[in-house]
Amino acid sequence: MNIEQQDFYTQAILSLAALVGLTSFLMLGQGRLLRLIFVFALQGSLLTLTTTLAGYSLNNPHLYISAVLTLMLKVIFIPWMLRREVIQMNAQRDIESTKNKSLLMMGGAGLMVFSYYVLHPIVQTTSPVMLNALAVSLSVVLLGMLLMITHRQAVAHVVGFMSIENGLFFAAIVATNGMPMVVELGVAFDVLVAAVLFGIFFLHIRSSIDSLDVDRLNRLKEVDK
Amino acid sequence: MTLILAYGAVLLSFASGLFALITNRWQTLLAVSHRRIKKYFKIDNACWSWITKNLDEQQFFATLQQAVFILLGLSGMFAVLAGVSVLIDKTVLTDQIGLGLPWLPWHVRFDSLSGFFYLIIGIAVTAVSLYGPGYVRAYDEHKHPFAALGLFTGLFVSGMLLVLLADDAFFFMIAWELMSVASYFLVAIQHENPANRRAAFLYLLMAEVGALSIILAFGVLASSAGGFTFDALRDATLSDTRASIAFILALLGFGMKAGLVPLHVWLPEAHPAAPSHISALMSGVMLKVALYGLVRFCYDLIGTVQWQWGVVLVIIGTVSALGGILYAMMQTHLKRLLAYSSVENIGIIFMVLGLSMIFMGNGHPQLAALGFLAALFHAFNHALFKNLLFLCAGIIHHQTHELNIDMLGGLIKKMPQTSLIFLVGCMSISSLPLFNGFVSEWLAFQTALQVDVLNNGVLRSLIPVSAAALALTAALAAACFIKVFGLIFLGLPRSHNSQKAHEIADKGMLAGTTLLAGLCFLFGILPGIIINLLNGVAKQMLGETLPNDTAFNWLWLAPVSADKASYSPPLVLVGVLIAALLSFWYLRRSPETKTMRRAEAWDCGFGGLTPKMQYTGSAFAMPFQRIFARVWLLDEQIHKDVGGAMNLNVTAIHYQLQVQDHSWPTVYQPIVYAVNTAAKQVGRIQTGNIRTYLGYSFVTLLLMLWVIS
Amino acid sequence: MAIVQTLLFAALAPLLAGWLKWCKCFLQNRRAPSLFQSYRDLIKLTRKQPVVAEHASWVFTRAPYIIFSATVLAASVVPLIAVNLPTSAIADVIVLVGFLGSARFFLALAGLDIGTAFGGMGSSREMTVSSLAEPAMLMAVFTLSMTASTTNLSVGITHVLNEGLVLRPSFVFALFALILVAVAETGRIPIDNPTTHLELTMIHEAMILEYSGRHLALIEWASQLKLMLYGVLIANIFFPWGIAETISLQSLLSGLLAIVGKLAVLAIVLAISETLVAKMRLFRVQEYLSFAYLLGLLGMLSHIILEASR
Amino acid sequence: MIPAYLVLLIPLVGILFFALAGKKVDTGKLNIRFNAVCLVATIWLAINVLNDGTLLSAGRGLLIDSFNVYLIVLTAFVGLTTSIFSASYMMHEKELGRLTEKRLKLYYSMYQGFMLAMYLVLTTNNMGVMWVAMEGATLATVLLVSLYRTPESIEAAWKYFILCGVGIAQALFGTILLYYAAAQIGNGENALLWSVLFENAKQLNPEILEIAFVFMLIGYGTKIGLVPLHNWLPDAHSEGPTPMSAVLSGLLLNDALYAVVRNKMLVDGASHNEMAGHLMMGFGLLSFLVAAFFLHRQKDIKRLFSYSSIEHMGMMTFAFGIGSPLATFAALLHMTVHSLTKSAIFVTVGHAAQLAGSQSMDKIRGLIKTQPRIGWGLLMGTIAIAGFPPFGVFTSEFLVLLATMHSYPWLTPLLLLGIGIAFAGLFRHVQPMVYGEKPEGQVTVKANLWPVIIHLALVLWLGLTIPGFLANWFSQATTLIAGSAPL
Repeated sequence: MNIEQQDFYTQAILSLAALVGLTSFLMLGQGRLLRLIFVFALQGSLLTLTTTLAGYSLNNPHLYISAVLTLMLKVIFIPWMLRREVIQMNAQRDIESTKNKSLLMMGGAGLMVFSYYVLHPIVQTTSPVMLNALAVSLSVVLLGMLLMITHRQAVAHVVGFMSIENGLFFAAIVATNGMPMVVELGVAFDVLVAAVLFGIFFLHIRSSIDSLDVDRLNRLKEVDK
Repeated sequence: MTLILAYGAVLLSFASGLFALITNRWQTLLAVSHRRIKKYFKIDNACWSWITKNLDEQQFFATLQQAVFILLGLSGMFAVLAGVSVLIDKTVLTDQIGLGLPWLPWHVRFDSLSGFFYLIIGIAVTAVSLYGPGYVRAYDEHKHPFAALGLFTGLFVSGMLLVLLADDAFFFMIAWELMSVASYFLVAIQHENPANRRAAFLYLLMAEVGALSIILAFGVLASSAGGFTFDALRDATLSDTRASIAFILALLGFGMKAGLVPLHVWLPEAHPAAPSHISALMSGVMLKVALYGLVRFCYDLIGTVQWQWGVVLVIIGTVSALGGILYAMMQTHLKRLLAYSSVENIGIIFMVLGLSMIFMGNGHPQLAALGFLAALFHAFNHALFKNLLFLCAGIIHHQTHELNIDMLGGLIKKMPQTSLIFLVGCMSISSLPLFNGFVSEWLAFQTALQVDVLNNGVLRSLIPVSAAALALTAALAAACFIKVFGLIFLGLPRSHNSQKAHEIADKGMLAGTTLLAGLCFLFGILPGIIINLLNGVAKQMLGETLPNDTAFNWLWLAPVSADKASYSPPLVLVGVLIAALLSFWYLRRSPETKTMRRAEAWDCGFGGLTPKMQYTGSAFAMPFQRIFARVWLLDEQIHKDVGGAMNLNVTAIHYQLQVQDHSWPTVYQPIVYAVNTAAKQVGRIQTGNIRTYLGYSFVTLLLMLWVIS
Repeated sequence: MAIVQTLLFAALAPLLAGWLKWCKCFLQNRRAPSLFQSYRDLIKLTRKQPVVAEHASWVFTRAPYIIFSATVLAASVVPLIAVNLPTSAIADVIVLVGFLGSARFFLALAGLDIGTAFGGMGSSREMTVSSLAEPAMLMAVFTLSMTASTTNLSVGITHVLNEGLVLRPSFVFALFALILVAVAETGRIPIDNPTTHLELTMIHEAMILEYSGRHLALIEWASQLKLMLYGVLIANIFFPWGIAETISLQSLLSGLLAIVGKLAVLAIVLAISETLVAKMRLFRVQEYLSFAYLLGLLGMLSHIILEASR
Repeated sequence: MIPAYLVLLIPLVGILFFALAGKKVDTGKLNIRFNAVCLVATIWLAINVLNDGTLLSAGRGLLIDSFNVYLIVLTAFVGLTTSIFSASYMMHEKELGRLTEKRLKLYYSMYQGFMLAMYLVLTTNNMGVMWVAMEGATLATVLLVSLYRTPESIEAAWKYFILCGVGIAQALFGTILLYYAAAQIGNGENALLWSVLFENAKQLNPEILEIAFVFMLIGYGTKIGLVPLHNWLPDAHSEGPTPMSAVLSGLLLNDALYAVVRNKMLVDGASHNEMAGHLMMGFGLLSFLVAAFFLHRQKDIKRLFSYSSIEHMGMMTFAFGIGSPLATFAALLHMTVHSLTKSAIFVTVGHAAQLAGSQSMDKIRGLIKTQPRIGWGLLMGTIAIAGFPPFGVFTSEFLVLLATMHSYPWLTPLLLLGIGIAFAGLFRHVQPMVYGEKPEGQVTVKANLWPVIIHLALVLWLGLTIPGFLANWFSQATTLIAGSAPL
C-alpha cells in the first residue's frame, strides 16, 4: 500500500527514517572530524525526535524517558566529548583521505538495497512501513561498520560505533516501540560507560602513539615482521 | 579368582607407581618411620637391628626403591598366574567396573588371548623388577628423580594390562593412551639431552596419530553397531568395504605402535632414549600389546577375515622384516640396533599373521590356526629374548658407560656370566636350533609350506617368495648378531672403558637376565608347553585348533602330520650332547695333548697384533653394505691426510659413514614442511590492523545474511 | 641302524675329500696323494698338542666341538643308504639348515674371537655368502618339499622313488640351484678356494687360521662332512634310485654301492668344474647366488604353474 | 530463590566495596572471601535445583535450569580458584612495581564486576538483559586488559573494545528482531523472556528468527572467538594480567557460547531446517582448524594457549551444531573440562612467565629443573588439554568424534587432522619450556599451585567417571537442547 494511505504518524516515521539514513550517508562521506561529529549529533537529535513522536502517538510514557536519555547521551555528551578530543588533538584541520568517495557511496547504496533484500521475508508478517524502518536501521548499522572500516581516526571509529547504536535504537523504537524498560536502561547504561571508556582510551592511545590513527596500532599480529 | 589375580596385577603395578611417587618425600617418610618404629619395636633386638640397618640415611632410599620394585614384581607374578590359569581352564571371564560414562561403565573381559599376553607381560615385568633396583641405583637422584621413573613405570605397566582387559572401545582407548603417555614420560626421563626430547616428541606425536586412527577404526565399527562395547561391535554387520576401511585404519594405528615400516621411525629414536629396563619393556612387551590390538580387532571384533588383508600384512611384514634387519646391520649404537631388530621381528610376526589370515579367508581354519599360533609364539619368544638383550645392554652400559659397539670388545673375559647370557639371547634371536626363536620360525616355514592347499596361483607363488625372504631375514639376523656378540664380547678391548670393565656385582640384575635366558632355552627344548596353551587361544579366537594337535606331547613337534614334518628338540639335544661328548672324550684321551699351549696369536705370521687391527662393526657389515647399497641413505666420507714430499705419502685416513633411514626424506619431512607452510599462510589473515578485522566481521555478516536469505 | 649310517657318513667324508683331490690332481696332471691322505692328516692333527692364542676365550676352544657335533647331527638326518630311519624323523630339512647355520654361527664367532683382521674378514665374508645362499637353498628345497608336500627328507625321497621316473622341469631348476648353493656353502671354487691362504681371497680358511691340533682336525672333518652332506643331498633327492627302502643286508649293500657311485660321479663333476672355472671376486658372489636364487624361484614357479595339481 | 539473588548481590557489593575501599585493606584476601561466599551461595542454589528442578524467580526475571546451573557453579568455582591465584600473582606484580595500589583496587572491583556480569548472563531469563550483561562483561574486562598501560596492552584493549563492541551490537540487533518476532504473538513486556519464548517457539516466525540468529551468532560468536571474528582474543589474552586470561578463557567464552546455544534452541523450535546447526558447524570447524595451524607459529606463551582456547571453543560450537544428543552431551562436558583445564594452565603459565621474567617462549626454559611443581603442572595441563586420557577432555573429544562419525562421517578426517596438528603445535612449544637444563640464574618464585592441582584432579575425576548429579544435569540439559537423552 502506498504512502498516501498511511496515517500521519507513519509518514512522519518514514521520513525520519529517510533522514536518519541520509545522515549516516553523510557521515560515511565525511572527511573532516568536526563535521562528522556534528552530523552524528544531528542523527542523535533525529532519533530523539522519533522517540518522542513514537511516545506521543502511542502514548507510551517510558519512550519519553529513553528520548531524554538519547538526548543527553547522543546529542550532548558524546559529541561534546569527541569534539573536545579533536580540539585537543587539534586534528580538526586534517582530512581523512578516503579514496574514490563515489564508489564508497555506491557501496553504501548497495548496502541499503541489500538490507531491504535481506529483511524481505519479514514483509508478509507486517506492513511495508515496518519493513522500511527495519531496513533503514539495518543499513544504518551496516553503514556504521563501513564508516569504521573506511576511516582511520579513532574518533571516527567511536562515531561509527555510536551510529551503529543509533541504528539499533531506531530499530527498537520503530519496529517494536521500544524494548522492555530494563533493557532500555541497561543499553543506555552500557552506552554511557562505553562513552566514558572511549574518553579514557583516547588519553591512553595518545600517550602511547601520540596520535589517534588506529592503523598505527599494529604491534600485535601474526604475519612475519 | 582368576579375575581377582588379573585385577591384582593391575592394582599392584599401580600401587608401585604411587609408592614411587611417595619416595619423593623420603626424608619425611624416614622421620615418620623412625618415630613409629621407636614406639613399637622396643623389644625384639634382631628385628630392631635389621630395621635400623634399613633406616639409616643411605640405606633407606635404596630400601624404598627395593619396595617399589618388589610391588612391581608381585604384579608381574600375579599377571603370570592370572594368564596361566585362564589359559588352562579355557574360560571367558567378564565383569564391569563402575567407572567411565554414565551409560557405559568400563567393560572387562579376560579370555585366553588376553591371558596369553598377560603371561608375556608378567614374565617380562618380573624379570625387569628383579633387574631394576640394581640398575636405578646408578641414577643420580637430583638429576633424574626416582619418583617420576617409578611412577610412570607403574602407570605404564598397568596401562598395558588394562588394554588387555578392556572390553569396550572407550575403556580400551583410555588404557591404550595411558600406556602411550606413561611410556612417553619414560622416554623423556633423561630430558637434558635434546635428542631424547626430540625422540619423546616424535614418539608421542606418532602415538597420538595412531590412537586417533584406532578411534576412527572403532568409529567405523560403532557407526554400524549399537554402542561402543565390544559385544556390540562383534554383533555389528559390516559391508566388506566398511570392514576393509576399519582394517586399514586399525592396521595404521596398531602398526604405528608396533613399528611396521614405514611407521617405525619413532622406535629407533625412542628405545635408546629410555632407560634400559624401560626400553626392554617397550620393545619386548608394548609392541606385543599393539599386536594384541590388531589380533583382537581383526579376528574378534570384525570377525570375518578377508584374505586380501592377509596379503597386505604379508607384504608389509616382509618389507619390515628385511628392512629392519638391514638397518640393524648398519647400526653401531647397541640399543638402536636392538630397536631395529625389533622392527624385523615384528615384521616376521605380522607376516605370519598375514599367512594365517590368508588361510582363514580361503577357508582353511586349521592352517590359519597354525599360522596364528606361529605368530603368537614368535611374539612370545621375541618378548623373551629382546627383553633379555635390552637388559644385557643395560648391564653393559652400567659397567662400561659405553653402548657404541665399535668401542667395546673383549668383555667375555671381564664379564663371563653376562656374556653367556647374552650369547643365549643372540642364539635365540638368530633362530638357531635348540632355542625358542628357532621353533617359532620353523612353525612359520611350516605354515608357508602349506600353500599347496590354496587355489589362487598368485598366492601360491607369493607365499614361497615371502618364505624365502624370511629365510634371508633369518640369515641376516644371524650375521647381525654374530657381529654384535663378536664385537662386544670377543676380540680385544677397543677402548679404555671396556678395558677396565668387570662383572656386574648386583645379583638381581644377573638373576633377571638369567631367568629370561633360562626360559629361552627351556621353551626351545620343550616348546610343546606354550604351544598347547596357544592351541586354546586359537580355539577361542578362530574356533579351530591345529590339524594334528595330538602330536604335541613334550617330545614331538608335528603340527600338520607326522610324515609332513616333525621336529623333536629334546632328541636333538641328546644327539648333540652325545656327539660332542664323544668327540670331546676321544680327542682328549691322551694326557700329553690334553693340555693346550698358550701362545701369541699366529695371525699368518704378521705379529704385533693391536686392538686397532680388529674388524669394526662397519667393516664387518661392509659386504652387506655393498650388496644392498640401495636400502640405506649412505653418506660415506673418506678423507686422507697427506704429507711428505709432494704430498705423496698418506699419514692418516679418516673414514666416516652415516646411515639414514629412507622414510625420513620420503614420508616425514614433506609432512612437516606442509604443516609449516600451511601455518605460515594461515597466519596471513591476522594482519594486526583493526580495520581489516572489522572488514572480516562485516563481510562475514553480509555473507551469512546472503546465505540464509 | 641310524647310528651306523651316521658313523658311515663320518667315515666316508674324508674319503670323498681325498677322492676329490685325486680327481683334481689327475685333471691338472699332478701326482695325486693317496686316497686316504685326508685320514692321515686328521689322525696326525689329533696327535698334536693344540696351540691357542693367549687371549682366546672359551668360545674359541669349545667352538670346534660344537661345530663338529652340529654337522654330525645334520648328517645323521640325511638318508645315506636307507630311508625311513628313526633319526630322520627327529628333524626335517629346515632343521638341517638350522644345524648348518649354528655350526657356521660358532665358526664365525671363533673367527672373531682372536681379534685378528683375518678372522674378522673371514667371518664377515662367510656370513655374507651364507646369508645369500640360504634363501636360494630353501627355495630349492621347498620345490621338493612342495612336490612331496613334506619337509621330511626321507619321506620326500620315498615319494620321489615311488613316483618313478618323472621329468619335472622344477626339479631341473632346483637341482642346478642346489648345486650352485652347495658349491658356495662348501667353500669350493669359484666362491672360495680351500687350498689357498692368500689373504685377499680366503674365506673359510681365514676363520680357522688360528686353529691347530685336534681343534683343526675337528673343523676340517666337519667341513668334509659338510661337503659330503651336500653331495648326498643332491644325489639322493634328485637321483634316489638305489637307496635302500627296506632294512635288509642286500638292499643296504646295494644302497651303499649306489651312493658311493653317485658321490664319485659328483666329485668328478665338481673337480672338472673347479679345474675349468676361476675363482670370482667376492662382490660378484652376489650375482652368482642371486642366479641360484633365481633358479630356485623358477623351479618353485614352474612347480606351481606347470605341475600344480590344480 | 534467595541464593540466586545472593549470587548476584555479592559481586555487586564487591564492586562498590573495592571501588570505595581505603588504603589499608588486603584486597587480595578480601577478593578471595567474596568469591568464596559466592561459591557457597551457588552451591546452595545448585542444591535447590537438585531438589526441586528448574527454578523461575518471582518476576520470571531469573531462570535456573539444568543447563545453566552447573555453569553457574563452575563460574563461581573458577572465579574462586583464580582469585586465589591472582592474590599471589598480583602481589608479585606489585612488588615488581608494575602496578600501583590504585590500579590494584580497580582490578579487584572490575574482577567483581566481571563476575557479576557472568552470573547475570547465566541466571537471567531475559534475552535483552543477557545482552546487557554480555556487553557489561566486555566493559568490565576492557580496563583489565589495559591494566599495565603498555602500548601493547592499550592496543589489545582497544581492539578488544571495538571488535567486541561492534560484534555485540549485531547481537543486539538480533535481540531486537527476536523481540519483534515475539511481539507478533503478543505478551508484550514478557516477550523477551526466554522461558516464554521457548514455550511458544513453534509460533514464532521462522524467517525472522533465522535472520535474528545470524546476528546473534555473529555477535556472540565474536566473543566466543570464532574465526574470522577471533582477532581480539589472542591479543586480549596475551596482554592482560594472567588471572584475567584465565577467567576470560575459562568463563567468558563459555558464557558467550551459552548465549548462542540458548538462541539456537529457539530457532530450532521455530524453524525445522538445520540452518542454525549447519552455521555453527561451519564456524566451529573453521575455527578449530585455523586455530590448530596458528598454534605452530606462536612465540608468546599466553597467545599459544589462547589459540588453543579458540580451537576448543570451535570444537564445542561444532559439537553443538551437530545437535545429536551424543554430540550435545559431549559439548556440555567439554565446556566444563575445558574451562577447568584451561584456567589451570593459565595459572601455571602465569607463574612460569614470572619465573622467566618474560612471556616469550624462547626465554622460558627448564621449568622442571627450576621449579618442578610449575613444570609438571604445565606439562600435565598440556597433556590434559591435548586430550590424553584419563583426563576429561579425552572423554568429550572421544564422544564428539564418535558423534561426528555417526552423523557426518566425512567430516571426521578433518576433525582428526585438526586434533593432530593442534597437538603437535602445542607440544613442539611446551616441551622445550618444561624440559632441559635450567638457564643461568633462574630462581624459584613464590607460587600457590593448589588451584592447578584441584582443577586437574577434578578433570581427572571427570575423565574417570562423571558423578551422578552432574551426569543427571548433563542428560537433562541434553534433552532440553537436543530433544532426547544421549543413548
